[in-house]
Amino acid sequence: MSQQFPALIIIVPLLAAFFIFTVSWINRKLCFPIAVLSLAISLVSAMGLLGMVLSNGPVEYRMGGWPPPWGIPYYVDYLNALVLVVVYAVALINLLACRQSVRREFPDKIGSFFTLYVLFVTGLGGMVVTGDAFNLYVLLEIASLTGYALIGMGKGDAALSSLNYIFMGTIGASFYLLGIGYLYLVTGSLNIADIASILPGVYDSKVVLVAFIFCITGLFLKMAFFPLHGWLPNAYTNAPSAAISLIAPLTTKVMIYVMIRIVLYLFTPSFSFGALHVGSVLVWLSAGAIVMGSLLALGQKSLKRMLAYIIVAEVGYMTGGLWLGNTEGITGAILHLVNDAAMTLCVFLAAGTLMFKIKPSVAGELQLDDLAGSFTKMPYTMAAFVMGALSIIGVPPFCGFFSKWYLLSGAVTAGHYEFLAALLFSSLVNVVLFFRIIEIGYYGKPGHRAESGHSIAHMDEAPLDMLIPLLLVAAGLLAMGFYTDDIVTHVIRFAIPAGIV
Amino acid sequence: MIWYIELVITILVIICGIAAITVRDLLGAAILFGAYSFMMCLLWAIMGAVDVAFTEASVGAGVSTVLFVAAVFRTSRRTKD
Amino acid sequence: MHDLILAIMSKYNYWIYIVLLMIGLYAMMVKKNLVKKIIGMNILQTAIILFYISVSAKKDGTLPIIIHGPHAGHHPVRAADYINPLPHVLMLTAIVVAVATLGVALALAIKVYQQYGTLDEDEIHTRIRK
Amino acid sequence: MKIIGFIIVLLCGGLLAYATSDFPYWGDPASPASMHVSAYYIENAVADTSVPNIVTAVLADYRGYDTMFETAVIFSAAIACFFLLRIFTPESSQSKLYRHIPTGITLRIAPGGKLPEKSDTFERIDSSWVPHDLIIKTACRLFIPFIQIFGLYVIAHGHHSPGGGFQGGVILGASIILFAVSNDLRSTISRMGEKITAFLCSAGVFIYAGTGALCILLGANFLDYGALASLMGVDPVSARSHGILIVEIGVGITVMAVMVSLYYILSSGGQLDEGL
Repeated sequence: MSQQFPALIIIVPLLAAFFIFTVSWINRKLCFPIAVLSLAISLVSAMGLLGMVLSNGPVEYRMGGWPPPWGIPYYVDYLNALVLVVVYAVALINLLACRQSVRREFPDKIGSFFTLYVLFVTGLGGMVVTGDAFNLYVLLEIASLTGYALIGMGKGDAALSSLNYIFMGTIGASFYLLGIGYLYLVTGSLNIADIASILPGVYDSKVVLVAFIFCITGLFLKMAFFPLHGWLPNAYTNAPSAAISLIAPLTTKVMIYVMIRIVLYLFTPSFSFGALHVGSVLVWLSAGAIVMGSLLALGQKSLKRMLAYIIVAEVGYMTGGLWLGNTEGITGAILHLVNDAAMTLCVFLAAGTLMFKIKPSVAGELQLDDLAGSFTKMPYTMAAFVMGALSIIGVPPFCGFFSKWYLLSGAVTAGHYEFLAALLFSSLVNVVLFFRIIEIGYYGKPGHRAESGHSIAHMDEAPLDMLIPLLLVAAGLLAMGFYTDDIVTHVIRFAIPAGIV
Repeated sequence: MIWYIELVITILVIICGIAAITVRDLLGAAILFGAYSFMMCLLWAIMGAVDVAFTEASVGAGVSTVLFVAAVFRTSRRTKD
Repeated sequence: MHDLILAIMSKYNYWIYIVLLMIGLYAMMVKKNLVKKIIGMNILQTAIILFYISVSAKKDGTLPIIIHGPHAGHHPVRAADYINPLPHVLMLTAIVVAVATLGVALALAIKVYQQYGTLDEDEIHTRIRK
Repeated sequence: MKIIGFIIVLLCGGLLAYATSDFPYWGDPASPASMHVSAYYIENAVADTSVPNIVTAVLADYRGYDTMFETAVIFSAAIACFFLLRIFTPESSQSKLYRHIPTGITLRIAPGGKLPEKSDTFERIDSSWVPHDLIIKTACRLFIPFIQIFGLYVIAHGHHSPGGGFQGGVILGASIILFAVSNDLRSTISRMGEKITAFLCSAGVFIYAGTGALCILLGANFLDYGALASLMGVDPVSARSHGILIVEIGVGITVMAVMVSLYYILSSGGQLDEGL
């Protein structure tokens, strides 16, 4: 049974998605339990897979029984086993937390929402484990298509921002497909490990250089790297809160994982960092992304738009960490990928819970000063929000600090002091951003704005089934902080290939 | 491969592509896009990709054009650029 | 000069795909009407499909279908005289993905029209700000 | 904005043209693209799967996992359109048009008012109706059965001639769309309802993924049709060929249902009342 784990991870949610859509026409109550069951089974098999990888090395699963260059293999090593567990854990926790807000926002389309939800997670899970470059494109399309639909159903101009997301996302996916086509032209194979073995013979050809440029530009577009981030703020602000607390923590992180996989395992480090001299330029760009993301977040009035710009800055952390090219930088990038998924989930879940309870003054977007007096009204939600905020700022007991520490030490050893300065600057700006909210929430009088009409502040907390997952994630941030050393020594150290200095 | 037929179809593909973008009336653009897909299908059939040509003819020229016309019918034909 | 023409003529199919890709990209960036952008997106995707198909072409290779049955002699199959079938398989996927993206994009365009009454991006932005 | 767009496009085109200089000559058999993996497919496709059409063999067997997710892509497109546009509460803002059959007079009923749906003297017509055209309706009724037979032929004959699940499914879907365009949407929905389309959507992909899961239960890896040999009582090679046929039928059903549901939702703007 355990030998079939890699297949179970994708097949159980896929079959469940089709089953949910059929059942939604018969009895709408069954959709949620099936979705939870399918994601729970795949989370358990993902953890079992991580255990198998830790005990006896990378696992290879051949689809259809054909050997790799001819068939499509799954290649699960230390890097993607870890990311796989994070993807399914975030998806399951968010699914448990979003039941009430889904019933309130889409009363008659619950079945199709959960089908899109499970298909989105299947697309991401498949993208993380596949060992074939073209199969990665197909799974990328499933994840983005369901993401466009989930974002398109929000309030206000969600449809227009989702349409812009479609245009930018399709250009990104087509550039990635073009890059794979150019690689196929010179190597004749589509399997990542196979291409990596054939490529050293043709490193000097211009086709490989252009393939590299197009693959990376396509992925930059999909992960909203700073100059190409135009679609992210609008899309993430207007999306329904149940959908955005799934999409925000996962899409950009899995795209960064795909970039790490391609840079380190397809174009081997000797080509990416040695032959090309693009590494230092990209670190400068990442520093710019961090600074601009933080500054733009500073000037926002709406809570979700501010969090969206913080995500743009976090993308700069991870790309900068990867392109530093040394072991600390890449360890920091992988660790930050895992930590940031948890932090973003915690902060977006808290924002979703706040929007669930508080009626926003400006239609649709929860303004910062709507949070006045929210510490007294919703203490547990705000407590979880504060823990998420401290982790994003990088306060020691939380996991955000350790990944930032690796990034800082990587920047020092690589001699990129502008990246170091950008990291510190962004931490300071985060302090300003979050303490402004805490100050409004703690000291602001709920009644101090006459038209909001809140009486004396009494505690009306969010429903329990939204609170427990939120507090679970907040506790998870602390736990990941304590177990950072185990994660790094047992998992991430083996995830970095030999070529890194 | 009769190269002059291929040359004619290539020029037609590019003309249909540019026309589909520049023509002002959206229904005309949808029909021109159908013609563009059909010319593309011919180009692939000449190059020997028969399965892809069959799919492009039925999916690209057929259903995409119907979906475009349905969408233009549901929205508006007028456009400024 | 002669070898320049030879070089261009020997790879002339790749220039077509580059021209179409530029047309599609230009339309997506510059056109204001949403349906025009969707047409540009589709042209971009068909251009990349054209690139894959021109990779698979082989001089004097026949269709990738092996003649079988009683009358076909049992000579071993040589790879050189059949066209490369792998890009065809990949492009079947890409065409279906293009139609799926087209369906979702048109659904969103109709939803935008139902909300704002226009498909022109500038008019929509003025109505959002109002 | 026009100039910036133009510059970016020229930059992109220049980069691509710069790379073309290193391309292998167009169509030479020794180019790396046609040596490594595709040479194996050409030489071994008939021996492994006894399917003469190499493209169908590679599509459904060697890279069958790709095609399963491709069917999932088209399935998620149908769900996405349903999720985005479908409106269940009847929006009675427009006025409805009825035609009195004996006399041919058309009546415009103000919003809210409603004539008995099943009465035989009045029939509901679209607000943008075209004059009663007998030729198109009867011509289409004649065509549709033959189109559907051709669609089934294309699905079934995907092994030997170009064709297969996608093309056949689209042709079947197009025959139903032809009926919807020639008559009106309501009569099509009365013949092939929204529930049936939704069920067929997920049934087709369920067949595909279910066949793969069946191979796991029989001990082989996912989508390894050779394991079906014990079930079908034939040798593994022709079991693969039958496996490919089952999978193509699943794909055909899904693609047909998806094309029909996409047309239903897009042409009626989500209300499934008045279509093209």
